[in-house]
Amino acid sequence: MSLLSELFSDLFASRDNVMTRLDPRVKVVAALALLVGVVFATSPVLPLALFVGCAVVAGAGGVPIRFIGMRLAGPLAIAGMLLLLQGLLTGTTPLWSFAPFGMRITITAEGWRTGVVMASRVLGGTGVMLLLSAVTPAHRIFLALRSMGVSKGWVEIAMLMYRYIFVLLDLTADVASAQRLRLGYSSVRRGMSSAGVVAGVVVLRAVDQAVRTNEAMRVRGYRGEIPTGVMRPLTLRDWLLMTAVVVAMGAAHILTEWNT
Amino acid sequence: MNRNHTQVALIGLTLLALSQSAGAMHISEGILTPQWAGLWYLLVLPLVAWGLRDLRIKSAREPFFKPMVGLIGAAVFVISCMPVPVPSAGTCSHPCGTGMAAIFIGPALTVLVSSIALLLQALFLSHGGLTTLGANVMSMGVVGALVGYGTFRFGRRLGLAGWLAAFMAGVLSDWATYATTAFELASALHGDESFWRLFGGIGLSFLPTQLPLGIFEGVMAAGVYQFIAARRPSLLVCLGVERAAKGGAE
Amino acid sequence: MMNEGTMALEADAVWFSYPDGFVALTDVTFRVRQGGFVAMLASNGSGKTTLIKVLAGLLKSQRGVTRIHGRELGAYPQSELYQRVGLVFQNPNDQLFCATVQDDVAFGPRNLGLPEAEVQQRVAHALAAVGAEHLAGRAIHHLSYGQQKRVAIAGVLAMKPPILILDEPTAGLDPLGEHEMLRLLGELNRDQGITIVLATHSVDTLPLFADRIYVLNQGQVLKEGTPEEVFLDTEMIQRASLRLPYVTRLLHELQRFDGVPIRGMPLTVREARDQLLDLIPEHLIEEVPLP
Amino acid sequence: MMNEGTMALEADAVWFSYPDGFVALTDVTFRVRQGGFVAMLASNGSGKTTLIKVLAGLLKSQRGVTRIHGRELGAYPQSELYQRVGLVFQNPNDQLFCATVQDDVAFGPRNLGLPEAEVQQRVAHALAAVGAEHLAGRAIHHLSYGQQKRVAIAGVLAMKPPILILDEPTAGLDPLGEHEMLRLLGELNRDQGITIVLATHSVDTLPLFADRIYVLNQGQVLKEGTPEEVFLDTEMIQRASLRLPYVTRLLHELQRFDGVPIRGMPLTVREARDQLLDLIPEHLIEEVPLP
Ligand SMILES: Nc1ncnc2c1ncn2[C@@H]1O[C@H](COP(=O)(O)OP(=O)(O)OP(=O)(O)O)[C@@H](O)[C@H]1O
Ligand SMILES: Nc1ncnc2c1ncn2[C@@H]1O[C@H](COP(=O)(O)OP(=O)(O)OP(=O)(O)O)[C@@H](O)[C@H]1O
Ligand SMILES: [Mg+2]
Ligand SMILES: [Mg+2]
Repeated sequence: MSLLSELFSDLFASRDNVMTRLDPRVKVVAALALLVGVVFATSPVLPLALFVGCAVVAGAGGVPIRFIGMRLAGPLAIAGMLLLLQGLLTGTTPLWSFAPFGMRITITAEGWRTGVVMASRVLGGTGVMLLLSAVTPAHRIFLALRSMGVSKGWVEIAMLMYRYIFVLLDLTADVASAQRLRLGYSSVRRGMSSAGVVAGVVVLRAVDQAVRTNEAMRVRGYRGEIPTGVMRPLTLRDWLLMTAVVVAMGAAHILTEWNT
Repeated sequence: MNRNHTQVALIGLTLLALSQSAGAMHISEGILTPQWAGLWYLLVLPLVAWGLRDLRIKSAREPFFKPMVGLIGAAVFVISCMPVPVPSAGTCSHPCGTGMAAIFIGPALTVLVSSIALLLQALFLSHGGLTTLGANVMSMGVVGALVGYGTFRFGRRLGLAGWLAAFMAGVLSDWATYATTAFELASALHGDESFWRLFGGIGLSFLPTQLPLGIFEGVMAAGVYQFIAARRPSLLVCLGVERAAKGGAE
Repeated sequence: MMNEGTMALEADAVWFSYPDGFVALTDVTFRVRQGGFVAMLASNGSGKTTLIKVLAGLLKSQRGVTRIHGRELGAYPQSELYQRVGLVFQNPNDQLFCATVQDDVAFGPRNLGLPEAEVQQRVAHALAAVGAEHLAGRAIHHLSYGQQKRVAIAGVLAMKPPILILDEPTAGLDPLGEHEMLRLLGELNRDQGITIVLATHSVDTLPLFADRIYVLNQGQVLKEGTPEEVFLDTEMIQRASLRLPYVTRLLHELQRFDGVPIRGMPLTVREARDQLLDLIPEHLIEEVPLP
Repeated sequence: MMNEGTMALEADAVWFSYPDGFVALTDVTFRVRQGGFVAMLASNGSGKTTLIKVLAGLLKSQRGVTRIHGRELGAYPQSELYQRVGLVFQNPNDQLFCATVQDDVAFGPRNLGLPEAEVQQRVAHALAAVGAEHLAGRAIHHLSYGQQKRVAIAGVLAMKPPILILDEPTAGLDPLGEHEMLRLLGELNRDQGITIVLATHSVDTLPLFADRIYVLNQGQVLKEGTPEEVFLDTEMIQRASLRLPYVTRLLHELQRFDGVPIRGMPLTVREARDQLLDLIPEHLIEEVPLP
């Protein structure tokens, strides 16, 4: 559990460096531009370049390699399997054919190609999201989304959820540990019922917390609207940066997709 | 091209591996083509707006509503992060929690809350993604919530005990979520293969984990329901889960 | 007995019972003079939190009246009420519901509809008052417990309330943190003239700071007075499941059981030291090397 | 230095860092003799909870070994480990998860697969040990905070662990509750021979009960010894952001600043009273009316 709250807590995003100092709107727009570039790619070059680039920038920004690895393990596995799946599923031209243990397996050229593109898109897209979250605290992302027109109610709930996830994660860890110490997970059946109890405790506590939070909000003037904070106006530099990223992305797209 | 049995078996194995790997319960970033990604977004947006409308109306009437939704959202999110040992797969997976959430706060708000939860998972855990958010909200938020809510209400109408209705809601919402995910994956991945064959393949490969996981999800929902019915029956009434007269009817 | 005109906070013969029928406050009269530093001292479950919520208007008493600055609580519009009384809860998690320190402290002023410049200024002031300027940009979940407590107070101070009510502000803090918290409250009281009301069951540090103490027990006021008056009534202290401060107990036992002549009730180490020095003969005292 | 054979609990040069890289324990060596009553004394955030979790096997140290009854912690199967070490968390709310007191205390024994008769017997014993027999049938959420703490301990005692570790068992309790809790632990230690380890930052009550104290600061052991040894090192106490017990401080100041000859470090009211009486001349002492 503590690993989870580690992953969530924007520990690295709260450090001070070039990337974290950027306005979150710039970063969100840039990330969107990169993601558009990734999903529209039909060649693996751009997504893979973005993947490598994002991972390197995140690493340079002080995010430990172990952490990046942890975040990328799932997507990497998925990418590998997509590759295999497409190679087996699609196309007719055999690319490789081999027969371990006397069973013939054929990977097709077309399938391999689509597989590579798809895998690269998974990696590229994940890399972009990894970098965005590694240099931007969650609440800044929400604020940026708000200023880009996402509904206020959505942002209010998002902020509340994010804040209290940590409190409830701690609670979950403590309750589960207390159960484990009294052998609550010593068999599958016990584990199931113990887990059900944890879930019950978490929901009930959440409700109690909501009652107390509501009281605390009321004494500070809350009447149904949670102020979500304001952002300073974008500077010329911010605009230039955003434009630059979008234009660069467009150019890169044209460049890499030229011959396809 | 004719595929031999080995090939088919290998495809099956790959699918199986895909369905087990971390994050496979959500469609990973970049898998969907722009067309599919856009389509799911279009389908899901009005439903999120529906949730927002619900939130606005109810919180104007009762300011307590916003912290309540936020906290229950956080709780469901945390529950959905609880690792569950799935013996048949030898790995850990986790429940969705949306069926359970829908019982307590209704399907509209569950869609809203799950859109937030999925964005957070995409950002911080690399589970799911931003471009696939629409598809994931559709399977987990929309389908999971509607099936869960519908099952629970229907079960209660049939006179099932609360915990049993909650159990059914958990099970069916989980399975419905995975069926939808399989549909979304198959439609995006099938290539030259027939959509139905791949859909079947993905569906089958989800089975060994999802059958027990769905049941686990049901146990969880029933557990939460029971727990609250035993400790705080008034809460079920207050949330509109049960009617006052039979408040806490077990 | 006190001049009515200067009362900041006043509960008059208040009764409160919870929906389940439990009577948590029985005929409680509680008065705080403007600029006062008043403590409610009571053991667990005596009704401190309940009384605090009644005073802040979160719970409505069934009988009796509560007045703020001489005017009945119900007569205030909500927004004005919460600019007069600031309430700090025991658990900072209840109270810090925004993502960052800055946003959280700004929550109140923004709800007041103040222009953003004024909001920022109030945030800065409030954070400075609790000595937490350096935390402004931090996420709440990265703060330590003591820091969270401070920020929670800043969030309330940003509403500029002339009255501050705190529920167990020192609970869970280590000795140093406890001392610093009480010093902070003392400063707010002295330098900014804020009326302070706090609930606590820690007897040792209180006498240094509070000018009046109300002892509650099972929903009733057992005694009210200056720290000396309160702790002189040792029998009452026992009835309230409390104890004397350790230093006081030492001197009290010396007097009561050993016949050592002690004047009054020395409550602090300082006072106790002075009294003991008077009793110990010169010839026993050694030369102290100057520090 | 101590006889290895009789060690109940032993952490040897243990290092622990959290996933974010924060090093919470640096080369900590912590030893508890069988039948001992040992306290970890430290200010907030010094690593008490972390060390406790390492000792109970909930966290795995990166370096160093932890032994229970001389055998490495990792060598125990889960169920045996948790029958050897019982851990009581700070917040009783986190560890009482069944509907009634009886069910909750029975949770552990049932998980051991004991026959129901034996389970009931253990429940009865455990509840009797903490003086909570009368609560058996009550619903958990109707208990007061102090009662919850007791029941939480009973739940762990029902596993019959020879070692009991408690994280801030007195936090949040009023003075009477605090005293009773420590007396209860003292009884368990004395009468049932249970080895007790507790974490706390309350300095005043500790010396009455603990036979050894480990002072931690920022993940390191600053000092280890009997209460007298520990509190004699006033400079170290300050470095650990702690303070002397009030009574001790009074006598320490009398000695240090006023030159009054005080022997050693009187830690309790009793000792302080005896020493002071020796210093105050007979003629000043009045006749005490027999009670
Ligand atoms: N919501 C409630 N419903 C019924 N009884 C309640 C409720 N809240 C508190 N009580 C009871 O009212 C009494 C006073 O509780 P209160 O919380 O005011 O005490 P307290 O002095 O603040 O105690 P503590 O030091 O433990 O915080 C207690 O006996 C408690 O059990
Ligand atoms: N999950 C975690 N991840 C990172 N750092 C942590 C984590 N838990 C605790 N810490 C840090 O480790 C240090 C020791 O924490 P610990 O909880 O052990 O202290 P403690 O002595 O129990 O304090 P307290 O008296 O407040 O309970 C603290 O500085 C804390 O910030
Ligand atoms: Mg209270
Ligand atoms: Mg701790």
